[in-house]
Amino acid sequence: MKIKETATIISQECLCRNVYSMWIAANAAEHALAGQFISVYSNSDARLLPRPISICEIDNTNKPGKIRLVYRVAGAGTEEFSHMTAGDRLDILGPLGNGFLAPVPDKITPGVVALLIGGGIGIPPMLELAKSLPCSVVTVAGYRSGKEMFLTDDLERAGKLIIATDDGSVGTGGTVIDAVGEAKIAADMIFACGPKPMLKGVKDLAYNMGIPAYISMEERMACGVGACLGCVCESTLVDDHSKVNNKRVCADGPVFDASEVVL
Amino acid sequence: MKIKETATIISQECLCRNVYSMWIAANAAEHALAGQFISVYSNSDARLLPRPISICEIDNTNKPGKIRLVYRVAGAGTEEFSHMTAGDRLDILGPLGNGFLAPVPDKITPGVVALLIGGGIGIPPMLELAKSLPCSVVTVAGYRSGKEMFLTDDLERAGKLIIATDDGSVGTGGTVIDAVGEAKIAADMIFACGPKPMLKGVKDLAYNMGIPAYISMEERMACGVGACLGCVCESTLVDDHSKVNNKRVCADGPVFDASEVVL
Amino acid sequence: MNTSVSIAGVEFRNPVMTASGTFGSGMEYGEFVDLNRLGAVVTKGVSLEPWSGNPVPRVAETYGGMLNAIGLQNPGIDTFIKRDLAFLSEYDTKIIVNVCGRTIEEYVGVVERLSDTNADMLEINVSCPNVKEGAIAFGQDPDALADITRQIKKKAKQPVIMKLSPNVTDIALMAKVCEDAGADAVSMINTITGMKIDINRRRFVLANKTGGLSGPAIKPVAVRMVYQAAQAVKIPIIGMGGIASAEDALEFIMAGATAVAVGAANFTDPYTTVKVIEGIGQYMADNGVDDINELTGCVTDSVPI
Amino acid sequence: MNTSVSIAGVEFRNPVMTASGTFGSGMEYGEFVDLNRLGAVVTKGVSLEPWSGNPVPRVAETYGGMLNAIGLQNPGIDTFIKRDLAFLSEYDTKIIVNVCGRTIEEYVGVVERLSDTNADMLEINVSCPNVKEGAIAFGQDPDALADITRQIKKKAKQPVIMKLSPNVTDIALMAKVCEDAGADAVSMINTITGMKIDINRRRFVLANKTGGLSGPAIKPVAVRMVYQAAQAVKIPIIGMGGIASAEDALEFIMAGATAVAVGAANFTDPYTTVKVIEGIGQYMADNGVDDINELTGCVTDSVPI
Ligand SMILES: Cc1cc2nc3c(=O)[nH]c(=O)nc-3n(C[C@H](O)[C@H](O)[C@H](O)COP(=O)(O)OP(=O)(O)OC[C@H]3O[C@@H](n4cnc5c(N)ncnc54)[C@H](O)[C@@H]3O)c2cc1C
Ligand SMILES: Cc1cc2nc3c(=O)[nH]c(=O)nc-3n(C[C@H](O)[C@H](O)[C@H](O)COP(=O)(O)OP(=O)(O)OC[C@H]3O[C@@H](n4cnc5c(N)ncnc54)[C@H](O)[C@@H]3O)c2cc1C
Ligand SMILES: Cc1cc2nc3c(=O)[nH]c(=O)nc-3n(C[C@H](O)[C@H](O)[C@H](O)COP(=O)(O)O)c2cc1C
Ligand SMILES: Cc1cc2nc3c(=O)[nH]c(=O)nc-3n(C[C@H](O)[C@H](O)[C@H](O)COP(=O)(O)O)c2cc1C
Ligand code: FES
Ligand code: FES
Repeated sequence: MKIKETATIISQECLCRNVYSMWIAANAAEHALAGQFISVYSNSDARLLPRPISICEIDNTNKPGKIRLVYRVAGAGTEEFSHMTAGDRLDILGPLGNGFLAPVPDKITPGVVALLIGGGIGIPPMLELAKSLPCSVVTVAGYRSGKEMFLTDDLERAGKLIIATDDGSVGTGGTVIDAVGEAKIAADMIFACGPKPMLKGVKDLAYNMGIPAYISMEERMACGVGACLGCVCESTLVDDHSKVNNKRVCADGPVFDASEVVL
Repeated sequence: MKIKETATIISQECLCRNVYSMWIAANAAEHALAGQFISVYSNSDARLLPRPISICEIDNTNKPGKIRLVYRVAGAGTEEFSHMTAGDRLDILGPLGNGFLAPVPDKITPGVVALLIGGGIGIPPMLELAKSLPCSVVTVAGYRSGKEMFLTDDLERAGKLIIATDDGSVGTGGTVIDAVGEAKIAADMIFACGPKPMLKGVKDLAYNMGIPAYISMEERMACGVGACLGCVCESTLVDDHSKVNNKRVCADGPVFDASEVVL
Repeated sequence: MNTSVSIAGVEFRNPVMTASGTFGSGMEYGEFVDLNRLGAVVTKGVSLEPWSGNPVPRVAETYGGMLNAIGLQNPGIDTFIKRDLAFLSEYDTKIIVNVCGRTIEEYVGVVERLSDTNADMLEINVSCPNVKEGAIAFGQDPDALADITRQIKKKAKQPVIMKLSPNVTDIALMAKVCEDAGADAVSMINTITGMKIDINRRRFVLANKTGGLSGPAIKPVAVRMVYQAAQAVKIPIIGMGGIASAEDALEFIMAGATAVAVGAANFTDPYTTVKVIEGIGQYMADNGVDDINELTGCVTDSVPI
Repeated sequence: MNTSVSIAGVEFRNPVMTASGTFGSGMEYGEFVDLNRLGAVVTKGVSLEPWSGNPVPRVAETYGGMLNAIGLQNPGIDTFIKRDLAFLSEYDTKIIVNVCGRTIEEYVGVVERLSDTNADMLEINVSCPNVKEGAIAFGQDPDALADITRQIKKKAKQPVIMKLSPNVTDIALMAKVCEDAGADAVSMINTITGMKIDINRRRFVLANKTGGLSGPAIKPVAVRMVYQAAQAVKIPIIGMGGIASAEDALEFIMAGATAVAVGAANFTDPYTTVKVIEGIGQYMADNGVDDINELTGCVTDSVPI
């Protein structure tokens, strides 16, 4: 169930340059799933559209539950969020979209191996997924450099973690795809989130491995709920809802079977 | 010297229903005079024009000095101000306009009697004036009713105070003009601020008493500094600056010799 | 207290509608608001065949507003009737179908396909700034506007609302042209053409370069146009452009609108439509207004402070 | 690093000017900013005789912007030359005089009186939405616009900028008409006609009913118009409409403006002009831009996320 509500910030910390982690108390936590996202509203009356941020962790120990958002400062809205502190209030809408498991045709059994690939600010949604998957998890996380790493401890606690850095300062020097090759990982399925070139690489990798890949897409949004048709991505086949080769990232995604979308 | 600065709220209290008193710390205090006003900016990015608020008291004991603003909640901007508390920050521009003494041709000597007339939310600027005048001061303050009075203690400390209420619950029942008649006040000059009908009454009163009246005018403003010509009032003679029968309330006023403006 | 309004014989529970393209066909926002409470659901523009719309990015935020260049993506009239109209007919609200096309024939084709459906009214979008052919070309030329209005009126079984573009020199003239050509009502404003540039990449933010500006930023322009149109025509006006509160809606009504629509504000707050409805009721109660229709066009001269 | 730009042979220290009517003749804001740092001071519109302007209220706040209906109050050309031009000539900045009138003869009269003054350029306001005669009537009709441009060019000793109204269907056409009639430059946009209603009093907020909308709210419309005009003409464009930061100014420049002007933002922050100048310098330094002129019209197609 999607709701608009005013969440309260429980804590905020800077994980590395320009990357922040925020825990918020919100009723949205109750129904939230890994791979879904939250539309976060600015407190400035100049900025009326929400910022979509993926759910990084969910904690329903108490009521209301808590949601963790990890984000990079990319512009005025995220800059504003980064200055907030515990006790501040934040309007949110969520949980939105379909989680990582929505496009997976069968129930995942304990025996399978899931390969999680996150690049840069696409890493955060992998954490809740790693924690919630009922099977073996190998996560490959790609960073620019060792100086700009975040969430590595959390990911390690949630499964096996392999790191790739562009500058080779930590782990495999190169892309996440390079790291998968180097580590010779055998997996039954891939879940991925990251920049488009990486997703393209993941799609090819999955094709070569003969396994499915479920990828989280990004696009500029207005409504976040499927009403405005602002956030479409191209689909390989005519989509059943739109009747054209377009799927709504917010409502039909953000996670898609990689074979269904054109990258 | 006018400056734009970020002031800090020292304290705020509600004086009576919808009327608030706010002390702010601001460099503008240093050059401020009774009858001048401050342009107060909203923190909402939707509201870009400032709200002009008269200076009610000035305190330059410390540096930066302090300014007191007393205002009525009239719309969204003043509503916003009323929710602020000590420590909050507020952008201001000031001090603006000319004080009450600017249009007075001669220096005021201790022997004269100044009659100060304030109606409703026109009362606040009378306080600093009463405190700063070097002569005898009689203040007549008009309120709607005894339940909606404010600043009476302060005004009493600063001189003789006569009260009029519309409903007769306190002091003279009727207008400030009625109260002046009832108290048979003899004065050498009048200073007044209040709604237009009251100012009209004051102008006539002064004419009948054969003394000058200096009145503070109100008009919607944009720049507050005399550049936009948004805030004019009609002048009896062609104005030297505008070359038409218009004076700028913000820059040529807000205080005018009553005989110079059409009410 | 009466909040119902009537446009060309169609009765609306209250004057608050959804603005076309911002509310889908009600399915998505039906999760947030009870569609039965709305005066009407105005659907996303529908054409004869499915349209793919423009490349992404299609939306951009601006100061107090947003740009969109969706390009009228829609599944085509067949799917629309089968799925969207069927969905809406489950609700006790009026249905206004927004119609688009590239040629007069396409517009008329859609209008004819809707003849024997449960659509209560048709809103003809001759003002979308985001498609190359059709649409705004009709809305910016008085002769073309008169012509398409007449052709549609000839075939339409439901009352016809012509949706006007603000990107014109004289909105009153355009409204008059529609009235003279037989339109039952006019709605305004569609979006104002705008542009945003990403100065760091030195690129247009929108793939389409330009998009339509909507949101609170444009409200003063929209209110002015409704007022000017109301001075020029007798047919009812549906006002929109930046409505986010009951106060905003009342401005349009006082300027001369019989009904209003909520657009981009749905994206900021999905409950906006219902809040506007409740706020109008509150204003009427507070001010002793017995009938909302008393307020239409009631604005008078300003008074000094 | 070069920040100077040239328009019709006049050299400006930097591309940042003041928008007419928002800065007086510089006296008032000279208390806040060093006028010597500005590219130019563009003065409030001046007519042959003193004008009283409109009744009050003349200004109103709107979401992210404001309405004004000053009605071109000004002291007339004689006082202007004696007082305002004399004041400005003490500064090392360019002077652009904004000219208004009710008839072509009045415009030409002002232009002639300015012939042997130190005014560097003339900006002809044919786009003020707040006066009944003259002004916008010229700015909304291509033939009238061509005619007044030609007549003024015949008599003007200084280069002529035609200031265009956004209240038109086709801004590119209006710019082209000016170019063809001999204008040396065009500036845009003047304000967009808008309205605000006080719903509690059920009255227009402005005595003039309508006013001109300016401020950040209108920026996307202004940027779009500058871009469209830049595609249509070769003469330089001075862009304005909602500029409050260097980022805003750079959007206009990338869209095709050679220079820009800061208007309503002065009211929100009197230091805006200087902040914009400094911010442009910072952007150029950060991005290795040697010459501001490289940025004019440099915008290219969008790229996906
Ligand atoms: C489904 C989804 C999940 C996301 N999850 C995360 C996350 O977990 N962590 C994170 O750091 N970022 C995430 N993003 C990207 C994030 O939404 C943008 O970085 C953010 O919106 C930028 O806002 P801004 O105001 O700082 O930037 P500005 O550029 O000032 O924003 C201007 C406008 O563009 C939109 N916008 C700008 N960049 C993007 C973008 N990349 N994607 C979508 N809209 C954009 C903004 O929402 C806003 O409406 C996600 C995006 C999507 C679509
Ligand atoms: C020189 C001067 C001194 C003033 N001193 C005081 C004072 O000491 N205490 C006090 O309570 N009020 C004072 N006022 C009135 C005060 O400025 C308005 O009540 C206030 O601006 C209302 O703002 P708002 O956002 O609450 O109302 P809104 O109606 O939401 O304001 C909308 C716009 O209209 C303007 N506006 C609305 N009413 C007025 C008004 N009466 N005068 C000028 N602008 C207005 C606002 O500034 C704003 O730009 C003074 C006005 C002037 C001109
Ligand atoms: C995302 C989006 C899509 C739109 N699609 C349509 C459309 O299909 N047909 C139409 O007539 N108007 C369309 N419009 C215009 C709106 O119906 C409305 O006229 C405009 O947005 C102004 O109202 P607002 O400021 O409340 O959004 C669209 C607007 C937006 C923001
Ligand atoms: C109070 C005010 C007065 C104005 N007076 C004039 C004028 O005299 N002549 C003119 O050409 N434009 C005038 N304008 C229009 C501005 O010069 C400018 O074109 C417009 O405000 C858009 O810019 P902005 O959004 O930065 O304010 C005026 C604008 C305002 C706000
Ligand atoms: S953001 Fe509106 S449909 Fe996805
Ligand atoms: S408010 Fe601008 S001149 Fe007074």
